[in-house]
This record gives sequence, structure tokens and C-alpha cells, in this order.
Amino acid sequence: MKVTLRIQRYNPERDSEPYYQEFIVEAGDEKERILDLLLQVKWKYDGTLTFRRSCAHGVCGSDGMRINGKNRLACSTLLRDVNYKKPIVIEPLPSIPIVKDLIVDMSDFYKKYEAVKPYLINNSPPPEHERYQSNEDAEKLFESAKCILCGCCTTSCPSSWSDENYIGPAALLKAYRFVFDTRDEAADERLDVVDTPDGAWRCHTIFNCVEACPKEINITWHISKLKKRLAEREM
Amino acid sequence: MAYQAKPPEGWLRTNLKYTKDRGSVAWVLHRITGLGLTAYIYVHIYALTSLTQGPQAFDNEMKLFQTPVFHVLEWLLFSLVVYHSLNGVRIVIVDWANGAAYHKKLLAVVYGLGVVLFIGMGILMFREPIANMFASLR
Amino acid sequence: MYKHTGSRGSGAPGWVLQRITGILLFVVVLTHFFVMHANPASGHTYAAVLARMHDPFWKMFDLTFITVGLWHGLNGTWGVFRDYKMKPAVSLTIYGVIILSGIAFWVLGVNTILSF
Amino acid sequence: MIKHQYDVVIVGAGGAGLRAALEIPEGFSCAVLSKVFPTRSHTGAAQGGIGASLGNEEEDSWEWHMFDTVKGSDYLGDQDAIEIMAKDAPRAIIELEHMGMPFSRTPEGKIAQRRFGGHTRPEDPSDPDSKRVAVKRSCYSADRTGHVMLHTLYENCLKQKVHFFSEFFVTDMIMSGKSCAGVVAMDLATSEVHVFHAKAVMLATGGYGRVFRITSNAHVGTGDGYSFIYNNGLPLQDMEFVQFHPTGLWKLGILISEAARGEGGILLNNKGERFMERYAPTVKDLAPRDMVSRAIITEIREGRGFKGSDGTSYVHLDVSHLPKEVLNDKLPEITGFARTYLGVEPTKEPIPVQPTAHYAMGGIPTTIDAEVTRDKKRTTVTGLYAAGEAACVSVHGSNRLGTNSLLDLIVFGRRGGKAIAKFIKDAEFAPLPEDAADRTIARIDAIMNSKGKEKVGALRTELQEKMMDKVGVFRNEKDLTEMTTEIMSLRERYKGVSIDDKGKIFNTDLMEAIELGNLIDTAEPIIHGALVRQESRGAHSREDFPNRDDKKWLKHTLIYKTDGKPKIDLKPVSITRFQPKERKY
Ligand SMILES: Cc1cc2nc3c(=O)[nH]c(=O)nc-3n(C[C@H](O)[C@H](O)[C@H](O)COP(=O)(O)OP(=O)(O)OC[C@H]3O[C@@H](n4cnc5c(N)ncnc54)[C@H](O)[C@@H]3O)c2cc1C
Ligand code: HEM
Ligand code: SF4
Ligand code: F3S
Ligand code: FES
Repeated sequence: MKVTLRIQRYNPERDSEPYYQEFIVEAGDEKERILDLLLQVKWKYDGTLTFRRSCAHGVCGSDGMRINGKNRLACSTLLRDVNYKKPIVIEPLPSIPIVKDLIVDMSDFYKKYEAVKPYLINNSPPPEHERYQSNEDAEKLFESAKCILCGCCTTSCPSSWSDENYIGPAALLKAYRFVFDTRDEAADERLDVVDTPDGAWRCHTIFNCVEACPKEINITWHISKLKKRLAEREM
Repeated sequence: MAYQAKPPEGWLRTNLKYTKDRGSVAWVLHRITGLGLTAYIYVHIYALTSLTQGPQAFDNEMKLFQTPVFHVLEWLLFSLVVYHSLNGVRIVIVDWANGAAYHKKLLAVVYGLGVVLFIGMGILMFREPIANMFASLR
Repeated sequence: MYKHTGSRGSGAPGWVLQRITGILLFVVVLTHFFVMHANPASGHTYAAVLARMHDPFWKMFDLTFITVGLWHGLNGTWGVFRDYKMKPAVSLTIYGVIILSGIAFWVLGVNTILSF
Repeated sequence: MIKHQYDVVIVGAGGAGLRAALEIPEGFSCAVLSKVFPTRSHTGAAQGGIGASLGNEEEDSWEWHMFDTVKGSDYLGDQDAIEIMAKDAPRAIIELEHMGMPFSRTPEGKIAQRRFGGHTRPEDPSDPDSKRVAVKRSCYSADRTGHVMLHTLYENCLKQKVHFFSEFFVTDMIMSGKSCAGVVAMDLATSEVHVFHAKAVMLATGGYGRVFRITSNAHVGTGDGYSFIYNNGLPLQDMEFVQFHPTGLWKLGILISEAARGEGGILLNNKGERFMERYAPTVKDLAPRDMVSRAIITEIREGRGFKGSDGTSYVHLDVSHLPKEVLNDKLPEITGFARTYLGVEPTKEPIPVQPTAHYAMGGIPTTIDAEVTRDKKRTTVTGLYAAGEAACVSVHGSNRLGTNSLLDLIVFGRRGGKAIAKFIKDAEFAPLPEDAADRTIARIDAIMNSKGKEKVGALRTELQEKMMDKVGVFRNEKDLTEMTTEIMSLRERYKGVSIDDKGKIFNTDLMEAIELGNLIDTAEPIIHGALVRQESRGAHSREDFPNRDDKKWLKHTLIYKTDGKPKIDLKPVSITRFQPKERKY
């Protein structure tokens, strides 16, 4: 089965503007991963095609990109998930600087993540054993702890398109992860960070992030709990 | 950094190029209807100032507003109101209650109820012409 | 480059009020529409309007509508502008225009209602 | 070329590297280099859990854990090291919990535990010799244990302000006389060569799964660390022991964790038989991995497997009888994998699985404090440390038990970090040789300017297929001998490799070409180790030598690179508490 990939290319050493290039590749069946097709291009036709990848099964978060207009992981998107009768359009994540081909500059994304102090803060001396936590309390964190920092959500959010200072869903999700951890003592510090116009209040429940998240995290739900917590704190 | 990264394209282009989903369509509509209604409030307030200028002025103005064209426009205005208010309630449920967990269902309700209210209002507003129409058919 | 701006507490009250006024408006606007516009044939003459305007209930109703509606609409509009990256001078101007025009139209509207 | 100086340089930001970095005290500079962003490291793929005898769910003791590990290793594991690991495990887990790792919990709020292959307790706790039954020892967080552990460690590194060099591809280690003086790395973003001068270097570069075609390992698992050691005249230990995990998704190799069987999943052949009953009557599907993998291949060879559309074979892993809550709460990720990648609905149908190359038991020989050793007398190399999958302490011997690797990372990563912290207090920087970066620069130049005809992708596929066919679950003299010549010719052909991308920015073409060299460097000792070891032990199964031979082979192999055939040395195994016995389950 022949499939056409229409890939956005950009090599800063050569090109002034990105352009599209089409490759026709051979796919076994419709369960083929888009990542494998990209690897096929790189290994067979054009070694200069550049993208990040590692685990190839959606757990490391390397290969977020825009496939047919929507952010996804190339390794978790199979041919049957897209219309492969027409050329499949593959572009880098939107609204974030392009380094080369499908590789984007994630440093801003990481800075936002770091801004919410993404680590447990608990200054009371720990007990000998584990800090006890009910399974219900633990499970409240699990969905948010699934995040693989792929960046698909933040770069799919219209609020972050119009102003890159918006802290974005990934960082807000991370804030939730620690604010609602019963073992954490620094909820207030983190709430201060997200209680700003660039923080949680810029989320307009657009749900693009949820649609894009490859780990199927309901990010908006988590942000809504944060907002509620912020509102309660104010009153 | 030692290399030149290509800055992203503008937000408008990104908005246009990115695949639209239910949620983002609802947001764009909410935004447009919200801004539209705000503009309309200004117009409305200004229009009503003619009340202070006495019956003549007001009734003159009302003549304009009572034409069929304006009635249809009024009905369309109502569609903005219906959409924005229902969707506004949805937003409140989504980020104040637990609505994010079932937002697609909520959205379906918004659209469904919106259409019903819109048509209902149409029937109320145009009941006379409609009745006349049926009468002439008979 | 991401730069953390804004200070703590710069969002919650506005956010909460936007939602509360929204719910209020839900009631007010729909009532307004069904009362005023559902039957185009009636209620739009000077006399009819004047009669309603003298009713304290409708007076209060209209005052609420105008106040809450303007606040909600303009806070919403400001929220929209805030979403787009702007130079501080531009955003300050927009903020000014929103507040001043808001006050002006509120006075205008209140004046109309209270003239009777 | 850019020069840096750090007291400590850690290569690899997986579990081992990050845990070590946390031990470097304030006042000393520490750089962590990783070829991918830290949370993209392969530790994040680990699913099942971390073993520790916490006894939160059932009575347990570190001695039972130690015994299981020794037995699982087919008695090749060094018992002094295993004792340290089993004893330290509960503390290490609690420490992770205190760092913020979100664990699944018991009803009392303690860390939850579940069963895992090879982990047992005496049925009657008062009688240590009574029949062994499976025990709940694996501490877990749904089936994302590695992911949350990696994130927790990274978060703590951020808190401690560890200095990261992300997307720095280390190409070589710098030896200064008999000690290690740093590493050479290429900044992927710019292709610039950086020299890191350090008092102490730790290699925590992870495994080499990508030597094989079907693997659960990430694309970055190219055995780079082994290659640095091998090319600098130092030995690699026990490289013949490659763990094939029995349940990789058919064709793709994506792992379906043992947790699936720990929670009650069973393996079935094409007759619908639960065949593990025949191979391991007591623990059945929860037998150690080497046994289950052999059982699967045997079933397939004897015609009881399923034939796939592409001619390859598989067996079934059935979890459809498990309660929905178990699948959703405890195994959400792996049921998702089956759904996404094979279109199989695990709640209704069995999952097609086949053995997949999974883990390197062998690696860089170290002491119990992660110091790299250079010979069978365990002489250490000054300033050089190794931990994690790249290292061989050896706690896994010839076969690793599930959950023991994550444990290995945090126990020996920490010990290594502590040893480094002590070492750098009074150590001086070893002089940096003038030509430190020359080898790397020459290598890069050669590849960039090569006009050869060989393609990286094609050559790598050839290597992977051949390794899979001939150095897989079962091995024999004929295949292995063939492979020794094969690998020589591949090495020769590798010299003719050329690449398309001649640019400087993010040249992943260049990186892959260098990685291919590392894969070849890693494959060679695997093949030669497998050829000399004329016995079957743990994961190493020779058809022509089906029995374990303790007289001759209760020894670690050390392999050194030479110009011709690699040199092999034997190193004694440390045996303290448990004398070798037949390994039956
Ligand atoms: C699918 C899967 C499931 C597993 N499940 C379990 C489990 O349930 N329980 C368990 O105990 N074990 C499990 N394991 C095994 C365990 O996860 C690994 O052995 C362990 O994570 C290895 O960790 P590490 O720190 O040694 O290396 P890794 O996590 O692999 O990290 C290697 C690091 O080195 C860096 N690196 C490598 N080469 C270079 C270079 N040339 N230059 C710069 N940086 C470099 C990489 O960027 C990376 O940061 C599993 C393994 C797999 C593959
Ligand atoms: C009738 C009931 C109404 C409800 C329930 C309602 C609700 C809401 C809510 C919850 C928001 C916030 C959206 C966000 O933060 O993302 C909002 C925004 C807004 N509303 Fe309303 N509203 C109503 C009526 C009105 C009216 C009558 C006007 C006009 C005067 C108006 C103008 C706006 C504007 C301009 C916005 C900003 C849009 C945006 O942020 O995208 N609303 N509304
Ligand atoms: S929340 Fe989802 S989309 Fe966003 S970074 Fe995490 S995994 Fe990616
Ligand atoms: S797309 Fe953006 S606006 Fe909120 S719901 Fe998601 S963060
Ligand atoms: S390659 Fe790891 S998420 Fe796709």
C-alpha cells in the first residue's frame, strides 16, 4: 500500500522559509505507525529529514508533531487514525520556534513547567515509613502524573498561540499534580504562580489541549479544579 | 543559542490552520457573540436615550425598528443571546462544577436547546405573519 | 521567550464575578427578550414604555440589566484583549477606553431610566 | 571545540544517572549529560514495579528477596551485591516516596505491592525450606512505575538545581593514564564538540536493546556506554546474557509487563492450553523470564504457536477473564498498547505476544560502590563509575528478575553518587590530554566526508536481523561462529557508511551513524561471550550445551577488545549465603 507524506521542511542553514515536500512510502497495513513511515523516509530516501523520537510507543513524549492539522505523537498515531488516501500532512508543533524540520525549540515549554515548582515540597521531617496517603488521594494524582511533557497540549491552545506568556495547560496540569498532593506543603507558592492573568485565568476551556493530549488526560478538568481552588482561596 | 530558530507564524494563521474541534468552535462563537452583544448594548443604550427627548422622537425611531427587516434582525440578535447565554452556562458548569468530565454532552445540550429556543422565539415573534400566511393558504 | 508576569491575585475576583454576572444575565436577558421582543406588535410605543418605566420593578430590572450587562460585557471584552500580546501602552489605552466608555454609557443609560 | 570543567560528569539521565546526581553535595559542580531530554530516558518505559520486601501486603523479608534474586540469576549474581540491594530496597523505596513519587496504595494508605515473576516466599514462613509461592513484593504506580519514578527523580534534580546538558551526545570517554578525566560530547543542536574535564565520570547510559530487531527498548538504546569502555581497552562483563522478555507485542516488541501475569493473566498456545503448567508447575506463568521465553519459543517450534499474516509466530496472553477494574486501574497503559497498536481489545480477546529483547544483564563491571573495574581482580579505574543497566555489579547474574532493575538503579545509583561525593572531596583533576577530542573529531569528519555506498539504516537492519536470528533466545556454536565473521564484515562495511545530511544543526543522521558504530561495538562482545560460554545458564541457552556447568562456568566472563579476536578472561563469582542448587520453579 502506497501512502504519501507531505512533510514541512525547514533547514535553517539553507532555507529562509519552511516549505513542503512529498514522499511516497510503502506501508504494510493500516496499523502502521506514522513514526515508522517517517523513519522509512529518513532511512531510505532522505537522511536529512530530522525529528525527535525514542520509545516508539507513546511513553517518552519525544515526537509530538502536527499530523493532518492536529497535534499528536507520531508513534501513537496509526495510519487508520488519519485519512491516508490523501497525502498526510506532517508539520512541527505550532506556535513554537522551529529548529529544523519537525524539531521545535521546547525551552520555553520547559521554563513554564519549571515555573510551577514541579517537585514535592515538604519541610517537616519525614517519618521512618512512607507518608501515608489513601488510595483515593493517590488516585487523584494519577491522571495528572501521566503527563509525558510532549508539548502537544500547550502548543494546541489558542490562548498560548496569541501570547506565548500564557503558562499553558501542561504547566497547569503539573501545578495540579502537586497542589492536590496531600503530602505537599507548598500549595500556596504554586497557586501564587498560576493566580495571574498569564496563569490559570487565561484558560477559556477551549479543550484543544484535551483533544491533543496523547495520554488522554482531561487537562481542562484538572485546570478547573485549580481555578476553583484559587477562587476559594480568594474568598 | 548558537542557531537561529524560525519564529512561529502569527496567531491568526495558526488559528485558521489548526484542526477545529467542538471546543474551539464553541469558544470562537462565544467570543464573537460576546463582543457582538457588548457592542449591541452600547447601541441599545444610545437608542433608548431618545426616550428622554419626548414621545415624538421615540416613536419616530420605533417606526424604523418596527419594520419586518428589523424584526428579522432582532430574531438573529436573539440567536446570539441564546448561544452566548447557554454556552456561558456551560462554561460555568465546566470550570466551576464537574462539567469538564462530560463536556461533549454538555455542548450537545447547548446546541440542541439553543436551536429549540431560537425556533420557538421565531414562532412567537412571527406568529401573526405566520397565521396570516396559513390563512391565505386556506 | 517565556517570562512570568503578573502578580498574585490578579484574576480570581474578576473570574468569579464574570461567572456570577453571567448567571444573572442568563435570567435577566432571557426575561427581557421574552417580555420585550417576543411580541413585536406590542409594548414599543412611547406610552407603553413609559408605563413600564414607572413601575419600580421594571426600573430595578433595567438598572440591574444595564449595570450587570455592561460590567460583564466589558470585563469580557477586556479579557479578550488581554489574551493578545500587546505593548503596555496599547493595552493601557484599550483598558482606558473600555473603562471610560463603560462609565459614560452607564451614566447615559441610568439617566434614561431615571428620567421618569 | 568548547571546554568545560566540572567536578562530576554524569552521562545519562535515566533513573541511575539522576539518582547519582542527587548525591553530589552542594559546593561541587555536577553536569548531567543526556542525548535526550532527561524525562525522555528509557526508565520512563518501565511499567511493572520496583521490588522491595516492605511486607505491606504479605509477610516478606529481605532474605527471601535475596534468595529469589540469587536463584533467578541462576547463581551467577554476586551475592555480596545482591545482599546489599535486597537489604537496602525498603529504605530506597521509602526514600522515593518521600521524594514525592505517587505510588498506588493499600487500603491503609501504605505503598501497594503486587506479585511478579520469580518473587516468592516460603509457603510456611516459619519453615524456610517449605514450598515457595508467589509473593507481593513489587511496589507500583498502576503500570507507569518507571515513568513516575523518572519524573520524581528529575523533579528532585530540578529542586536541587542540578546542571543538565540535554541533547548532548557523548561520543567518547577521556582516559588520562590509568584514570578517567572526562568525556567528549557533541551538542546535537549545533554539532559542536565539547570536552568535559572532570574529576569523576559516571556512565549511566542504559541498555543496548536496539542491537536486536524485536526489542522493547527505545531507539536511543544503542549501547553507547559499552562502546566507550570497550574502545578504551577496558573489559565488559557477562555480555552474553541478554534478557528476552516473554511478552512483547507481536511484531512490534512493545512490552506487555509481567504485571499482566502478576495480576492473573495467563499464556495460551494454539490449543488453548495453559502451557506454562508444564514448564514451571509451581509458579506457572510467573516463572522467571528466561524460562517463559524459552517455553514460548519451544511451543512455537513444536507447532503450537499461532502463525501471523507475515509468517512470524506468536502465542496468546489472555487477560480477558480479569475484572474490568483490574484492567482499568492497574493495567491501563498496557491494555491501551494492545488496543492502539494491534487493534486487540484485551477485555475480550487474547493479546498476541512474542519474546522481545529487553534487558542487558551484562555490562560495565563495577564494585558494589559503582566503581568501574578493569580486571578479574576487581582493580578499580580511578575516577570512573557506572550504574544502572549499563553497569554489571552483578546483581542480576544470568537472568534479571522483574522489578530488580529499577531497584538496581536507585540502590547502586545512590551508592555510586555517594562514592563520587567522597572521591571528589580530595581528588585532583587528572591532566586533560591534548588530544582528548581528536578521536571524536576524526570520527565525525570521516562520516561527514565519506563517499561510501553503505547506508546506516540498511546496515543496522541487517545487524539487528542477524542478531535476532542467531544470537536470540536459543543459541548454538554454528550460528555463533557464523556471527563472529558476520560482525567483522559488518564492521568493515561500516567504514563505508555515508550520510545525506552534511549540515551542522541537529544532524540526527550523523548521530545515527555514530550510534550504529556503537551497536556494532556492543554486538561483538555479546557474540563472543555467547560463543565461549559452553553451557546453558539463565538467559543464555545453548542448544549444544543444554545443561548448566558450575564446575567450568560458575564464572563471569570479561571481554576486552583487541585488534583481532576479543580477549576473554574469567572472574570468580561472589558466593556468600546460598550455594548453587538446581533451579526449578
Ligand atoms: C519496556 C520496559 C519495561 C521495563 N519495566 C521494568 C520494571 O517494571 N521494573 C524494573 O525494575 N525494570 C524494568 N525495566 C528495566 C529498566 O527500566 C531499565 O533497565 C532501566 O530503566 C535502565 O535505566 P538506566 O538509568 O540505566 O538507563 P536509561 O533510563 O535507559 O537512561 C539512559 C540515559 O543515558 C543517556 N545516554 C545514553 N547514551 C548516551 C550518550 N551517548 N550520550 C549522552 N547520553 C546518553 C540517555 O539519554 C538516557 O538519559 C523495563 C525496561 C523496559 C525497556
Ligand atoms: C445571558 C447570559 C450570559 C452568560 C451566562 C454569560 C456567560 C459568560 C461567561 C461565563 C463568560 C466567560 C468566558 C471565559 O472566560 O472564557 C462570558 C464572556 C463574555 N460575555 Fe457573557 N454571558 C452572558 C451574557 C452576556 C451578554 C448579554 C453580553 C453582552 C453584553 C456578554 C458579553 C460577554 C463578553 C464580551 C465575553 C468575553 C468573551 C471571551 O472571553 O471570549 N455576555 N460570558
Ligand atoms: S498533558 Fe498531555 S499533551 Fe500535555 S504535555 Fe502532558 S502528555 Fe503531552
Ligand atoms: S486548550 Fe487552552 S484554553 Fe484551556 S482548556 Fe485547554 S488550556
Ligand atoms: S517516540 Fe516516545 S512518545 Fe513517541
